[in-house]
Amino acid sequence: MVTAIRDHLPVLVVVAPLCVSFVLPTLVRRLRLAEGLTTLIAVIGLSGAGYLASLVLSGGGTSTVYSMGGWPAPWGVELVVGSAAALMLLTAAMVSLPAVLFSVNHLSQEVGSSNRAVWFYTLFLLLYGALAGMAVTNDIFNVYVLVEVAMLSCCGMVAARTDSRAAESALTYLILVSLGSALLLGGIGLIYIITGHLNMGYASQELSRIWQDYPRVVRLAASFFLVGLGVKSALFPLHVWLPDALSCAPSPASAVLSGLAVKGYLICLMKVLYNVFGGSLIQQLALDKIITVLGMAGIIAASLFALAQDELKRRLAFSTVAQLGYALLGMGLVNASALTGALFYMAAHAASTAVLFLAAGAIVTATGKKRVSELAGIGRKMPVTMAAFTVGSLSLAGVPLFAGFVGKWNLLLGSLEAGNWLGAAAVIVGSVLCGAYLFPVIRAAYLEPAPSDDKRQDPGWLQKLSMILLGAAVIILGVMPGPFLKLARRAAVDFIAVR
Amino acid sequence: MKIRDLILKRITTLVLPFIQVYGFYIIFHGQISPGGSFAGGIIVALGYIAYATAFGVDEGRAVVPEKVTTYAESYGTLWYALLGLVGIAKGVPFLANKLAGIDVGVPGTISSGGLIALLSIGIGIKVASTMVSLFFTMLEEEV
Amino acid sequence: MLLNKLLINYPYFAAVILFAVGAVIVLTRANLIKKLIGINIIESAVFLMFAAAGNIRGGVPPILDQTSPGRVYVNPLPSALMLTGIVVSVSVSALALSLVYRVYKAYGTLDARRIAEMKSEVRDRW
Amino acid sequence: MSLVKLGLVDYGNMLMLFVLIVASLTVYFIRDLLHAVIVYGVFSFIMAVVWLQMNSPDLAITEAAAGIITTVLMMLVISRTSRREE
Amino acid sequence: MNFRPLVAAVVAVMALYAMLAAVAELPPYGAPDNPTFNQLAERYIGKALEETGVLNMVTSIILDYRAYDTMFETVVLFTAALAVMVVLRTDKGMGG
Repeated sequence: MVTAIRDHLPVLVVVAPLCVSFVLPTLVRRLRLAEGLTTLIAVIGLSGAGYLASLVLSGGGTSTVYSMGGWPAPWGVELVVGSAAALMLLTAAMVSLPAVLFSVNHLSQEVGSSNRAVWFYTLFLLLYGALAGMAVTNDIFNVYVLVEVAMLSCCGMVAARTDSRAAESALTYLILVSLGSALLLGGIGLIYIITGHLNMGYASQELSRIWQDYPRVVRLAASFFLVGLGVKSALFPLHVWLPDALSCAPSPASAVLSGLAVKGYLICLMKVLYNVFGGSLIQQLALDKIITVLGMAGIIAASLFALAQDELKRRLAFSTVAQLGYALLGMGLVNASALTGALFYMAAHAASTAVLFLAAGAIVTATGKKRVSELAGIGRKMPVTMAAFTVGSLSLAGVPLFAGFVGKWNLLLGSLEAGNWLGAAAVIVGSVLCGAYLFPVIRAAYLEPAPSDDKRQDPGWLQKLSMILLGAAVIILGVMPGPFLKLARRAAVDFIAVR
Repeated sequence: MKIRDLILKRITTLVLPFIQVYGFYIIFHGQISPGGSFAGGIIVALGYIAYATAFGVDEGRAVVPEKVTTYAESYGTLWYALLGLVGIAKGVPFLANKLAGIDVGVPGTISSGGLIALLSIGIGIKVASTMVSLFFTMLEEEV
Repeated sequence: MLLNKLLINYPYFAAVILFAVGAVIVLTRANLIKKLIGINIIESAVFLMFAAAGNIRGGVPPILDQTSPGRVYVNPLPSALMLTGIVVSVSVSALALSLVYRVYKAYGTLDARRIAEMKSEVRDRW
Repeated sequence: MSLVKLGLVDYGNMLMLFVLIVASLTVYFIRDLLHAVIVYGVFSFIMAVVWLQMNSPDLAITEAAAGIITTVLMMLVISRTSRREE
Repeated sequence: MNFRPLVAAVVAVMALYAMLAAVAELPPYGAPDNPTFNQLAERYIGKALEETGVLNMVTSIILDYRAYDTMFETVVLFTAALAVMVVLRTDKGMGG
């Protein structure tokens, strides 16, 4: 039994949340049971991901291959659990569990009724299953299907609040993102037509052999993938949907959307670029230059936009766009250190931004204040919330001993290694700007006197627990990044090693 | 009752059985002929939708209550995952069919393909109920 | 030269034209329903490209006929993939239509530009 | 041309593809949304015919069914919102 | 002076040209020796009956060789149905 579970763990981490989510809609009258099941599956997911990560770590970096249905690679769908997959799974589980805990007892007032809360949990689990699937899959068409599941569930979660702006921003999101998925499918189609394969490894081999025969097709396919997945993961010039969607969604949804969903698409982009096209082909097509420039532009421009925002959640949303720029920058500098930095930073940013959004959600729920300028003195009234917020901000600003620093340090090393001084400068300037837009919130919260109305207080214990868990995760990632950094480094080496 | 309504209802009741039979035919013959569970499921759902359009929402809901569609959707999807777990129970990968020692039957009959027949019935019911529930949700919501 | 090659690859050519028309509809028409139709057209164009990739001239549909061996069957894989794609496009349209309905109830119009104006007014009032 | 002599051009298929493009352009120009949706229904039906010509009957039958359900849902929404494009 | 429509038109024409040029480069339509007719298609066509017991090869792919994708296809439908419920069932009175 135990060996059976261990052998089939790659598929069980994907299917278990889905199976639970299938049952949830029949339990609309029993919110407690639904919440319990969701929490249970989040805990199981975390332990499963941890076990897989420990297996990968102790296995010395070899990837486990799981052939779905027993059909070997080019014919069937293949799952590969390597370091990147383990890192992504662990990140997803690490952020999902606190997000679920935050929602318990709290969600039905945010989305309107207990029925809607149950449907929200279902969508959440579907998103989690899709993200786990994205982490382990090694088949480009499977990537497309999973991306669609994630996109529809995100859209439902954004529209979960009953106000009109939620529906409008969800519609904008859906229209833009379905354009993106059409482009993604077009890219898959072009790759399939010229290589005849859907499996990433086989397509990559075939592509390296024949790409000179179809240079324009390869270019077009690469740009389709970049734009299609870029719209979905809100890369800089294509981020227009993100601020509205994140500020309208319920807070657990915005935490997961900003922390995990966009990361899932980014991992898919990374897999496609490195596992299908391969590092050398990226450089020959000059894609790496484009990606690097986009990343740097994203870091600087989105940070400047964030400075101009007064609404807290919108400021955090632009911060998300800026931080995604780091991951893109690392993806573009084709070397191991930069990729390590990008991968680790994605995990670190997932935890940090989730804690920021949850804290912002708690503040909005407690006070009804959405603007940064109205948060004076809140640090003394809501100590746990603001402490979590501070930890998240310090991490994003790249202060040592917090998670973000490790990622940024590796990125810095990577850009110096690639001889890209501009990239290094962008990393540093971006961190300074990040401090500039996040620290005023903290200063206002702690140093300015509170107005006289005294009904603000910390949320319930589950919400506090979830923020404490995420804050602890941020600090642990910063103080002893060992296993995570090891996974990230191995994943980076694996990505680079594909041709 | 207006004469137009009467004609519409008579014709709907006349055509409906054929639409349903055709839908189920397509679902069951997915292994032999073109079509399959998805197309068949939509055709079955279209039959109900035609019925509900001709006779009104309440009459349509009386035939397919909301509970039925919800349960069919949920358990139809779960059915697929559970059939996948058969493979794991037999010690072979998820969603294995012949490898799991399942008899694939005589080719050309509607029970051929081992798990494939079961899977397509599940998907057909699931798709039909999803389409019906989508239609009714959009027909009777009050925002 | 280009035109000659496009004539050989005419389904792909048609797919590109359809893709472009769909994209123009989505990006320039303000009406939300039109945008949804545009998205559906774009997706159909991509499906067309896939389906054309599987075809062989003189082939027969991929339904095995045991009585007459030696037939050339077309590639069944693109068809199978696009079945999934069609389901996805139906799902996306359904969700988008329900969102359109809610947006209409909230703003009283289907025009994306007017909705954007109203939204910015709302934000200014905050 | 030589292509035609080689039998590489399938006129029926080309005609259908041409009709598809015309239908999509019609959607662009038409003002009445109900008519646009009907034209979309025709579009998806022609698409099914194209796929039948391309030897994928499974795809054709599914597209026909999916096109009908999409059209029905769109008409439902139009009947409850507005029919004119402003 | 509003340059936006002009820029959009130029970008659109460039994108269209890029797509057409790429599409012209693709393997000829309908030729039996295209890259897509490789070992995948051979096995799906030649062995489907023996390995899955199904005459319709498309069915054998969607429900056996690539059944994992089809599972997610049903999940997509399920997700869409739920999201529609979330979007449209906004009445507060239900449940409790």
